[in-house]
Amino acid sequence: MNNLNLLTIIAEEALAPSIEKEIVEMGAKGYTSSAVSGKGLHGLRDNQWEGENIKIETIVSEDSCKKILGHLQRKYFERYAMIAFYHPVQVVRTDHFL
Amino acid sequence: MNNLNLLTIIAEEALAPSIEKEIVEMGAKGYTSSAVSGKGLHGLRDNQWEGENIKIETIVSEDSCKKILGHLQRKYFERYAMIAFYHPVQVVRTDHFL
Amino acid sequence: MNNLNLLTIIAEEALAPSIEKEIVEMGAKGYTSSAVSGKGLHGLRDNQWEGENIKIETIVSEDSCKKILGHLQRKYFERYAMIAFYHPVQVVRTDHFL
Amino acid sequence: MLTSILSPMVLAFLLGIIASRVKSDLKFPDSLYQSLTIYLLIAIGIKGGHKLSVAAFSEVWQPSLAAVGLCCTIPLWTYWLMRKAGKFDVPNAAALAAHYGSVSAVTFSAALAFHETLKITYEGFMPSMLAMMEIPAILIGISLARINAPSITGEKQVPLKEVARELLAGKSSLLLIGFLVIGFLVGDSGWDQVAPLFDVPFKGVLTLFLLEAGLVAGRKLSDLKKGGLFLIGFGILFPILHAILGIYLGQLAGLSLGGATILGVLASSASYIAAPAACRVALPEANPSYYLTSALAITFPFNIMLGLPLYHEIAKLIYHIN
Amino acid sequence: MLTSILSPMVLAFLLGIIASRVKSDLKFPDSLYQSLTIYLLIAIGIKGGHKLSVAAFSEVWQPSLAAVGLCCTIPLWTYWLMRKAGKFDVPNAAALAAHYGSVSAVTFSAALAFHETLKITYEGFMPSMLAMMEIPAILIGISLARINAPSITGEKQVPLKEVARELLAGKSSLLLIGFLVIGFLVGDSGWDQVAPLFDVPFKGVLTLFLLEAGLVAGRKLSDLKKGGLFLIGFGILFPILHAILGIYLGQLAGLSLGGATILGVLASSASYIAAPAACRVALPEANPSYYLTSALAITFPFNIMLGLPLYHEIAKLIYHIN
Amino acid sequence: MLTSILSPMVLAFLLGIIASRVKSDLKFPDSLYQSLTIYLLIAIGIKGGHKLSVAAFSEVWQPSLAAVGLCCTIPLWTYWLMRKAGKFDVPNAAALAAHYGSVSAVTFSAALAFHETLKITYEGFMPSMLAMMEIPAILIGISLARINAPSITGEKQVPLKEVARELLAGKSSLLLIGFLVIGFLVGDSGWDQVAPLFDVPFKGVLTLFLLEAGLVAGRKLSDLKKGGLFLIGFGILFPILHAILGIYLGQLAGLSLGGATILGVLASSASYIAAPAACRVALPEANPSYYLTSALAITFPFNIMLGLPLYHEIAKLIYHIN
Ligand SMILES: Nc1ncnc2c1ncn2[C@@H]1O[C@H](COP(=O)(O)O)[C@@H](O)[C@H]1O
Ligand SMILES: Nc1ncnc2c1ncn2[C@@H]1O[C@H](COP(=O)(O)O)[C@@H](O)[C@H]1O
Ligand SMILES: Nc1ncnc2c1ncn2[C@@H]1O[C@H](COP(=O)(O)O)[C@@H](O)[C@H]1O
Ligand code: NA
Ligand code: NA
Ligand code: NA
Repeated sequence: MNNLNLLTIIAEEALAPSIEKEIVEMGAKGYTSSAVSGKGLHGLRDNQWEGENIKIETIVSEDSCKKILGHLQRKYFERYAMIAFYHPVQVVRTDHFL
Repeated sequence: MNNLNLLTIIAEEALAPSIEKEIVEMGAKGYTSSAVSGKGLHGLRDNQWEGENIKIETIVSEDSCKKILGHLQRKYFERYAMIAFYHPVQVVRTDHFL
Repeated sequence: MNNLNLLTIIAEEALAPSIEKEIVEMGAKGYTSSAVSGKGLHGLRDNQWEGENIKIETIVSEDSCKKILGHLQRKYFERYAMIAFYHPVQVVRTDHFL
Repeated sequence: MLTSILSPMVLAFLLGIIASRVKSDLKFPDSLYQSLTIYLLIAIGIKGGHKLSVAAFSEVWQPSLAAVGLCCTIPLWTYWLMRKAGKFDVPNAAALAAHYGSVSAVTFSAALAFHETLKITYEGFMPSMLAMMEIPAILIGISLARINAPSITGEKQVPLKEVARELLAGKSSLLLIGFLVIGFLVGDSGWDQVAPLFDVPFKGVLTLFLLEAGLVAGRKLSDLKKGGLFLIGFGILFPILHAILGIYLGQLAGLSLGGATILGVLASSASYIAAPAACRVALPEANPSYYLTSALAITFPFNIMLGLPLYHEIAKLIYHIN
Repeated sequence: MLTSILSPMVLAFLLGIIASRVKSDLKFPDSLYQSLTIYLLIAIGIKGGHKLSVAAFSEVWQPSLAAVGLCCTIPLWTYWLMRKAGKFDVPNAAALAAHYGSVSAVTFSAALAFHETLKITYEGFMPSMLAMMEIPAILIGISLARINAPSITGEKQVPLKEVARELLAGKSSLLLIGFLVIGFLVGDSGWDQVAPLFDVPFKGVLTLFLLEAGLVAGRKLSDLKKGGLFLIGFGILFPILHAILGIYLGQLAGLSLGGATILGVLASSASYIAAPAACRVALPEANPSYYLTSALAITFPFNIMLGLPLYHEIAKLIYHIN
Repeated sequence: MLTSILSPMVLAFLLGIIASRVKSDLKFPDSLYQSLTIYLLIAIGIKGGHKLSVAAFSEVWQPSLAAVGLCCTIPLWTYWLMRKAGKFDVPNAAALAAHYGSVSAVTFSAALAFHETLKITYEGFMPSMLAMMEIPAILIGISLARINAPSITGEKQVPLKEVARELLAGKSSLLLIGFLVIGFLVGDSGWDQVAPLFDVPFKGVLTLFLLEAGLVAGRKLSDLKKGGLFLIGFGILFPILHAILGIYLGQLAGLSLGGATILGVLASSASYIAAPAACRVALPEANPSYYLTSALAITFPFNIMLGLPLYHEIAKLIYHIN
């Protein structure tokens, strides 16, 4: 059967267009984005001069989740200010997301 | 005993006032809203001309959660750009939410 | 072994600087913040005149999570418009958060 | 002609289109767009009200009749044509009717700027026509959908009374009408207090807004195929038709050449602030890539670039001026 | 009288109230509100500083004493009255004391506009009074709460020194005082560089801000009952009392009729930018629907609509002018 | 000298630094920062284009050569120095080269304001120099990193062609170049339509922007130690060197004293809008607390406060004027 995960990606805002494009290519049926600020290993990211972050949330099947995470790790993780995490969620219309 | 869910609703921003009113009527003790953009079956929603989305999060009991989801499905789901999902959360003061 | 929680704090925006400082002191390796509006026991908080809320999300170990929650309860909870909740999440690079 | 194409507003709009075609990262923050909208509506309203206060009722009532007549009838034949010729389903035909019956405050402003550049006088109370013409057509469009597809019922359906209330209380009509009244009441001394903000830099702000409009229109261009040739033809020919009608009625109503042309522009313009917002809520079944694309990516660019000078020529013919 | 009611600012405020009563979707983006606040504070400060630079110290020191005297004593009797007559608990009484002892930059601006419309001169350095009167009362109010309810202790309590620092470094006093100094230093050439932005369109921006203020005030109206008749009476009578006191002291301090009236307006006005922000952090037990409702939904509307002309008449009496 | 330090712009910048040092809660909303940036770029571009339209090609081509020459060579020796003397790794050296080779629109604006205050004439087409000098250096800097550290490969690496496209389509060059063209095309009548927004209040908006710049610069000061003495020395001495070079080349290219000084300012200024954005994406390994700190917290303040008057004196020497 088909468990759905809510995968959350928080990354340097300039990466939003490419990440959004890629997760859709990897099976996400949609995503929700919002501008956030934050702090992490790359320091404080809370103003437009130094750049802020984008938070991209997507509800995806476990397979797509794995696939997307693998891709992000290969392409972005070691170079960019970025984190990703996921957890299972219950949705209303499963087919909407598959 | 009383498990609490974090119910997240992402919908056409124009629906915010009515949805917020209704979830409170159906037992939510509060909610948190933020403006988001996104993409889904109804296409890209990332500018004010075509309209963007509202993300409404509410911590509710399992019963209220079911009740609210049922209502949303009846009233909005088939007609509007909208999704909803939930998962259990641990809170600090359970009574705050019941 | 080391389970990670996503701890979410929603509070009066004016508290953001101190809360962000304190959660880092208590072991959080980072956090993500965004401006939100909302409604709760302290009434509607959806405009700059009456003040709005900040949503602070941090991925922390279970110990830090407990520690932070304890601190928040002692220092803020009974006096300020504020809630906090958490749930376990899967991350990509666990060490990033410890 | 060239003066209108080479105006900063039109060029800013073109630059916006180019920017979105070359995938520029240029983006107006949402709140800037909202602030510019608030500014434009207030500026149009308060200036129109100020001008209205010095106009005689006798000059105003006939043009008003013409204006209301236009915005109540346009949606009817638009709906009919969309159903018959366009083969659109009820909601989409109704949404298009609502959009083309209603008016565009920005096209209107561009028309004022166009006339001022050419030093052609027009009746100062034209903004009150804009205010009158915004809402009726939207209500008619939505009613058409209700009458012809009473399927959806119960709590699902937003009651028409509620829709009407929301439209009247809606941002655009509230600011437009509200500041028409304010402009009407404050007199010269009041007007002089706000003119430095709401009048002097107006064309500059309009240029800024058109840059943003271009950014969105440019993205919608890719939706044109979805709409198809019919939509393109409709989005150009119908505005011309409505413009001629408007100019003609304007003349009957005793408007000057400039005033009649502007009434024509109002008739030809399609709403993309009030109407889309209303349709998203009351006609969610209608597909934005039809009504928004045709209003914003076809009719709007056509009107501000080619329409204005064209309608001006037509007006000169109707007024037997050469 | 009518001139002040029919000013664009007052009418915009009324429109805002109406908009929120008819549940309009009109909403100012947060960042527009913040931007307007920044603009107003800078504009008031830099103009005041520029005027101050051409004033003699001898004219300024006495009014300054009067101003400080007012904002340090008003919170005392306000607190006392709230506790005794209003039966409010310590935090709420203290919060109200802080709000009414402090001042409203927007009411102040409306007062300047009012006087300019009536062509009544006033001392150009009045903005420095505004700057002086903002913070002390808030500190006094919060101290009153600390003294009378020392219950909450330990890390829970924000130290008063910290509160003071936050207030001085706080947006409103920092911009106000900072640009007072800047305006003082830049001289005429510097002033001419910024006047086109910070002076010329000022009244227009104020109109915009008052529209937003009306939107919020309109929503607070429904909280009035919570406050009850006492709060309404207090929110109207006390400002009048403070205004008379301010005008009287202003005359003693050698201010002109206009200057004294404006000092009266400062005394009567209640803060709703600096004070609420400070109270939310330092007096969270105080209930905003008391202090914010009375400051924003009672005193503020009363002052800008009826207060200004009333205080002007009172000033004329005190100055034996008719 | 004093006139430039005591200008509202410089003082606002200082106030911003103070505000962030005293941990003020004053913060510009992101969208205000973005809106101000859009405004400044449009205003600089359209005015420059308008001036360009009245300039003869013969005056323009030589200064253009000088400008391009400067922004293509500066990154080379900057990179070299950073590697050798600064002991920076490849990405950081390349990022610094990109920033100092490129230009700062705000420093440029401050230079124009400085000259206008001192009533010194300069060539009106200088903004086109600004537009030309923005991108090449960034591309060169990034290429230097690619050539000297080809390690990262495959999909991880953003192709240089893509970087170039993103830079050209990037907000700042698109608005700058786009409105240069628009200003060039619209002629006097078009210019008169937008001047009230894009010219008259320009210095005021610049003041606002510099307040925000100060807020960020003040926070970066604490990163100075990370950069170390070398970075501070570099951030001051190199701009002076580049300024002298720019002024000298400007004279060779036949620019007036004012024009040459402004070319010097362009050469000495470091980009902190286009370059940081590009580096974050194309050179993520480079550490912002090096390039942003030196550009924003060292070079920028030095240039607008001491650099401008200094370069003006240097120019007078070179032009044998006293
Ligand atoms: N432990 C954390 N909890 C929540 N968000 C984090 C955490 N660490 C990093 N982030 C977010 O991810 C962004 C990039 O992280 P980093 O690469 O560690 O700088 C930060 O700016 C934060 O927004
Ligand atoms: N798979 C998904 N993951 C996250 N958000 C989604 C997803 N699908 C849709 N959404 C959000 O829900 C909104 C409406 O969805 P839709 O009705 O599919 O257009 C979209 O604009 C997104 O913001
Ligand atoms: N049940 C809830 N679900 C989601 N968010 C809540 C809930 N209750 C309160 N909040 C958020 O927490 C803030 C403070 O809550 P309160 O202290 O109850 O006023 C509110 O303004 C909301 O943003
Ligand atoms: Na129309
Ligand atoms: Na007061
Ligand atoms: Na440079």
